[in-house]
Amino acid sequence: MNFVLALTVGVLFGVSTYFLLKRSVVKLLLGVLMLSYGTELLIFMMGDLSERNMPILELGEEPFADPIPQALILTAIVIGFGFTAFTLMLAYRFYFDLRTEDLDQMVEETEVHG
Amino acid sequence: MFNWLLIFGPMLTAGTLAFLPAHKRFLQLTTLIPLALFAGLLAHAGDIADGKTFRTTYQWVDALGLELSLVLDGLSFLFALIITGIGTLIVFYTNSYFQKDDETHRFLIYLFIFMSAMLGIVLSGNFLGMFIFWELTTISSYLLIGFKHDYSVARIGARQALIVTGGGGLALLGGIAMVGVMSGGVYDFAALDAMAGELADHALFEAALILIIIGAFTKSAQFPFHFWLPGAMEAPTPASSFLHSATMVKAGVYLLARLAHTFGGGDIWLYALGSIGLFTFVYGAFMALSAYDLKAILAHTTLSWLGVLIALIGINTKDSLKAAMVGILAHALYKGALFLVVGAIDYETGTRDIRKLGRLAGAMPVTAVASALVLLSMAGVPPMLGFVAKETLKVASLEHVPDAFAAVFPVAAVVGSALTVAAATMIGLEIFLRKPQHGEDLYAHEAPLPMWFGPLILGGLSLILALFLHQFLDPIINPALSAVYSDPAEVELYLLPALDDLAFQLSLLSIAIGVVIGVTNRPLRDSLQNKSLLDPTHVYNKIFGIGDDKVDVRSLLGQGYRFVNRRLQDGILRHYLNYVFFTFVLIMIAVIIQVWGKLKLPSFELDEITLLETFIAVIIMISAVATTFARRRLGAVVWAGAAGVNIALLFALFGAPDLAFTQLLIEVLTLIFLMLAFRLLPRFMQDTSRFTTFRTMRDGVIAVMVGLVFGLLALLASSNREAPPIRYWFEENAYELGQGHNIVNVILVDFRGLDTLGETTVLVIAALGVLALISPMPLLDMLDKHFKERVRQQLEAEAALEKDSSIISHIYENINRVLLAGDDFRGDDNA
Amino acid sequence: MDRFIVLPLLIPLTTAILAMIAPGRVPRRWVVRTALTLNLAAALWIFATILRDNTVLVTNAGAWPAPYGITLAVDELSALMLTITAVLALGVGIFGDITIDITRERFGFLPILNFMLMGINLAFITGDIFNLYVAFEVMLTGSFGLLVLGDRDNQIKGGIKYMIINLMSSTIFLLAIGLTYGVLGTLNMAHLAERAADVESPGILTILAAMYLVGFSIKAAAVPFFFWLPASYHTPPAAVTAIFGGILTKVGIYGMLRVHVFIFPNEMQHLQWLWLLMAGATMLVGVTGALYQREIRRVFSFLIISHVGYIMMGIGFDSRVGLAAAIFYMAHHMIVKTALFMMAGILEGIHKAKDLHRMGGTVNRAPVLSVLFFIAAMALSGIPPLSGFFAKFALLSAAFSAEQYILGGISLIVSLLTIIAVYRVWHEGFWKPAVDHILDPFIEEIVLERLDNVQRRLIVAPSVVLVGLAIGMGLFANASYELADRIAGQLLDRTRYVDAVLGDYQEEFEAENTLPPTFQVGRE
Amino acid sequence: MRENIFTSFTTRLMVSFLFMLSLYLLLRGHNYPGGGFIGGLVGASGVVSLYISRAASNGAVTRNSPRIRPGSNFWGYLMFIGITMVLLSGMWGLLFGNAYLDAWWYTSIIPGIGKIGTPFFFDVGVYLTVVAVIISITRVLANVKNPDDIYEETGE
Repeated sequence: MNFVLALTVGVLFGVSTYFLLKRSVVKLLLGVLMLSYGTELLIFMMGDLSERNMPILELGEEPFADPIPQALILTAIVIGFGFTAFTLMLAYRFYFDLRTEDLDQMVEETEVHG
Repeated sequence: MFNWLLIFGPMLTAGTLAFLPAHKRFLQLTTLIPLALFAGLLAHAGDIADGKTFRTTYQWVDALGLELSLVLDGLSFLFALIITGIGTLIVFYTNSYFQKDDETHRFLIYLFIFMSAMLGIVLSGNFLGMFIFWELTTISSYLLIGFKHDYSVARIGARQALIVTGGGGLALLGGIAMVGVMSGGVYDFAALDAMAGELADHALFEAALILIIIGAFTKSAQFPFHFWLPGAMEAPTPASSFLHSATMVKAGVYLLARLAHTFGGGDIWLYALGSIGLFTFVYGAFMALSAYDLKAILAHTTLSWLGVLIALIGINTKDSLKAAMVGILAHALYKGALFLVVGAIDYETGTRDIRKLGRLAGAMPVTAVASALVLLSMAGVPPMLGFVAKETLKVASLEHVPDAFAAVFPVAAVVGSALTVAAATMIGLEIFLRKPQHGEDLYAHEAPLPMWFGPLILGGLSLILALFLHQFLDPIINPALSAVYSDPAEVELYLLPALDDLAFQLSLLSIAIGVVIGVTNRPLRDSLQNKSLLDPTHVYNKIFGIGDDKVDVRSLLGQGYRFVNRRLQDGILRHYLNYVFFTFVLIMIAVIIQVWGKLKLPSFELDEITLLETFIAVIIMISAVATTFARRRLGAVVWAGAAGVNIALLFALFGAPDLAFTQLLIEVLTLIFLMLAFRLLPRFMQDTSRFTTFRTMRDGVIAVMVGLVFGLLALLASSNREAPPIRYWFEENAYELGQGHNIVNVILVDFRGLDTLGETTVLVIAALGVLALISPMPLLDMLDKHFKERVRQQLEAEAALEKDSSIISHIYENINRVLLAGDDFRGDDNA
Repeated sequence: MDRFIVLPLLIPLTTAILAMIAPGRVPRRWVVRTALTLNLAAALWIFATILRDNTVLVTNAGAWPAPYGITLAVDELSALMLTITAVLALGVGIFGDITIDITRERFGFLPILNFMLMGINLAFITGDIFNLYVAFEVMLTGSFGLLVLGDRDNQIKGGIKYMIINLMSSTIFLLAIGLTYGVLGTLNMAHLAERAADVESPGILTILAAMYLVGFSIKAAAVPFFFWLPASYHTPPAAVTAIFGGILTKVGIYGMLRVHVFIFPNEMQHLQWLWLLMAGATMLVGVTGALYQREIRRVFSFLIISHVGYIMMGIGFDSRVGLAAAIFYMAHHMIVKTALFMMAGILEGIHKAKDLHRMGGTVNRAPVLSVLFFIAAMALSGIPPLSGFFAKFALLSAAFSAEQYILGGISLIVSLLTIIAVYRVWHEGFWKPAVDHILDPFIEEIVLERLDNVQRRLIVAPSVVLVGLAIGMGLFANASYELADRIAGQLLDRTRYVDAVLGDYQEEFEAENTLPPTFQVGRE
Repeated sequence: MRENIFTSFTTRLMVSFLFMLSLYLLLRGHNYPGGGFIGGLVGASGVVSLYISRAASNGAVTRNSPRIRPGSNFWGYLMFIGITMVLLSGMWGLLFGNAYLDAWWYTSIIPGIGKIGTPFFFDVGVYLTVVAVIISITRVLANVKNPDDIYEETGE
């Protein structure tokens, strides 16, 4: 199963990278979204995937799925969600201020004088 | 104790002055400080002459081998005498040089800091400790050169001096660090001298030596680092006199003299010091004849004489070192005085242009007498101290000179001396005797007492010391020589040699040539026209490219700056991300290749693959890839959502119900947020530039590489499990200790509660950040009207392009219209 | 008493919450000032305790035994970082609550500042690698908030770059943690260090270490991951830049020290080429970019990068000398850079301009500030006898001892270029005669005219203290260098930390899968 | 546009249902899938859907921007209460126990919830914070206008 999931992880990260390298601020948002998918899946792979009973003592029985990556991913998802919301607002402000979604317009003023 | 006083006396004076008002009374009193130190030194003269040394030590940083050890031996004594003695006259002089009290005040603060730093250099018995004072002289001289910082010339001069001497200081620091590596962290001069043999065998020896020599050369203005010294002539005259003739520029000479016994054995020492020194000797003296500015003339003669001192130390024989010691003293006396004279003339006439000055002997008789004395000394005419110096120089150039310099040295000595004589003749003639070359005679009268007092004293000393050689000079020179030569060295100085002595004949020859050149200086100078030959300033500009306000972007550093700021930091996010991703991929691939042999490689087993999960994974992949092909935002979001939902499904299948729930809910909320945001955002941008295909290809390649690397990492990590996970403890104890059946939840709220605390905080901060982002919307009025009009037209054109009849497009249009209309609903929560 | 090492986490969090609901400007200020003072007191207490008892303070959050729960552990390095951070936070807090404009303060400057401080402190005290990630995220979100607060155009521009590139860093760091759990099966740093020491196929650890290195390098703004820093640091108000410039990149460095020196010490030799390559490039690129900047804060932003290169070089030598030098340099740089950024803010306020071209004549207008700036600039460019010199020399010695002559040479050249860049600011801003210029209507920096005399003194006071610290670090270089050396030794030794954290934990537990040893927790 | 009674009713019903569901998920979270985060997300999505339905039915642009000062409104206070609960639930352990976040449990079992202890309050704090944060963000996102509209309104 690892090979399949690793391939999936690779595809997710590839797509995310592709989006992040675009000029459009909207595509940047999609890139951020995809990035969190890839991350979640990759960490999830670090548990033992052959043991897949729900880690709930009353309902399931051993071998449980590894609960630690699950807890880590939960934390990461929520943090990522906060980031996404923030990025959304940032993108809106970007569009509001610069009236463009072209990220290439963000040139920094570093003139050499003289 | 007295050692400490020498260093901290001036320092404390500076500190106290800084908190005192700029009142003449305090300022004039400060003359007593260096005078007292000078007297104190003289009180030690007897002991020093007997070969005693005084040593005090304070451990500063043990781990770095840095101690503040102050050693007063013959060499230090000679220099300390010069510093405090001339320092006294300079401070006295300064009090009438500036028009305003607060200028004097500020100047004296800098000057005392400098004086204490300079005393620190010559007293330090620890190489590293010496460097600290070395850098302090750089900084304080920077402040002094840039004293009149309202003028851009002063700032440029200060910056040049800072860069050259500061750069040299860093080279010296590198050398010191290497010495530390060679000696095992020992920096004490005496200890280093004791292990001179071991040091010379070390592989780093030559590198260290070269770095130290560079440091000394920059400070002592040797070719090709000399150009900062003429540039530093924007400093107030007392500073020029003190720093640029008597003390700071001699720091390099001092350092080399101090190290002569330890490092002076090899070829590098001989050739570097000998050739550069001699070249600078001739070059400087020659350039002095081309300058218009009196101070520039003096600066060039100074670096010339420094050159010969360096060369003498490079030759490193007893005779040459003796000549160096006498030369240091003689030069300090006459050159310090000359600068002061120039200051007085400038003060009285308002110009330093040698072509405008003339016939001042009548107007300024005392100054003229003082000048005559020191000029005679400079020219090396008996019975002045300068003659003794020149004579010992000639002797040194003839005897025991290594073969390589046997022919060159005497010739250079004669030529250089002749040119020096020419310069002295020229100064005397042009200022005091002849008519001005341009314009009429200037109106002037005698300078105030503090301004002629110094030169007169120094001129008198030049005469008296020479006349009473054995009484005054020997007790100073001999201990110094012993300290340098590291043998009790008794040498005989003499004033008038026999006529058939070759050295004496050479001296006479050079005086004769010099006088001839000096008298005919005007045509020579007119033909040279103030131009600098072999001037490295343009190389400096090519490298650093900074005038004061303007930056030459074609210079080396300017190009580097442009490269970093235009090419790397170009403001375009995707370029940045390109670098980040690309480097990351490169690093990971390199590391994976590096350790490939040590890895357990994953094994592919077909029966592990389960159908349902694989199917879902394939859907995820298809959705993800489809996202990139979506032409509309909504399509892309739907595909992304599909991927997210399927990931949640995958979590559920692998026994992670909490995760699946959360992922699903977050997915929904994210989609809602995206929809809400899309209402506010433009449609996908059409990238119409010419490089689109290339860019897509490049992005694609990087994306594929990133994907491959992460996929590979996932595989490698899951096939290289090195230790059992700690999970079982949680399973055992979730109910017993955590009082809950849901292990994941117990981990979240209890076992790893701190993580949850952190992530909750992240959410709160994110909310605050979002609020902060919309808070003070800039006023719309501030936007330029035309700009807004143009943007709107562009948006309309884009909107027209977007219309098409696909179903997704309709949904999108609907939702978008709905959302666009929406606003907060009333009456529920906005209390 | 060990359990109170959690105070540096709780005090800023409580303060942030209180500042969120504080009913007005004056109470809010006093809440925050009091709290920052308390925070400093707590940090000093921790530092003093550790120095006195020569121990590692450990507490387990929730009283769950290590390595299962989250362990908080403070050793000398953490304590040093906590203390410096607390000093800087108090200084910038006072500087900030006076100089920040009313809009920014209403929209949460002080709460967000304290939230960020909480993240930073948590990063220093945590002994769990995933918790370190969480701490980084708290810090990052807080810094995003501060960065865009006030939302001027260029703040948004800088904010996007800052955000996205740092997101990469977080992601790579998080993935590395995930992989670490997969490989070593634990998250506790001490436990990781113990397990990493005896691993069968250590190749995978090298890969992990490289991932961590990239993640932290982005945070620390090393070349070629530095872009976010110069793009954003000049945009927010001076107070924000001061705290960013002093602390944020150093948290990345702290991560490097913890992970590479403490957990994966054996990987340093395999990755040394990468360390040194990056360090050299970082030093050079940073200082080259700083040379002729027009904006004073951009000069110092680029210099941060350059000095991060110095620190990385010290770590990369993989020797105690280098490590001690790096730690010394880090402490020095945090203090001096914060002071310089604050003074840059005041300078911008005096001249109503950000452009050096429009400044001038400060030596006559503000002599005290000028003297302070000059001393701080000297310290930054490594002029003795100030703090920077000893850091620089120790690094140089470390370079030559490690036979890395090229890097030693680069560090010397960079040092010269630093002098040029810094003194260009001095020339343009202070020495040059004052320039008449049209006041920038959009400049919203410190409005000095609105401040009363006490406030004017108060905004200079933090700089005075910090410059005093820099002088003190130099004059008492023996003590400060020995402290750095002690920290380095402790970091390299590791056994004390591991023993303190893991205590009587038995590794056999997992292997035999038996019940854990009994311990007292969770009273019924 | 008039308010659509049907959508209004259904959304209110849905919101009530989601709210109950979220409480249920919160309470049982310690033993079964659920907990503060999931409960909070469900609860928030209820209110969020209310926003969207209102947005759909209530066309007029009413205000330029919402009241947004943190702490000045209900959700702001909720956020404050939530994070304070999270913070305080560990204090007991710090002051009287072994360490910060050290858990304390009430001995008897409360029907429907199970055991009550400081982790439970912790979870409730998380729940409240999540709800408040998500709704605050949604309010902002739902209330800010499309820049195009703003530019049109200003009469350009």
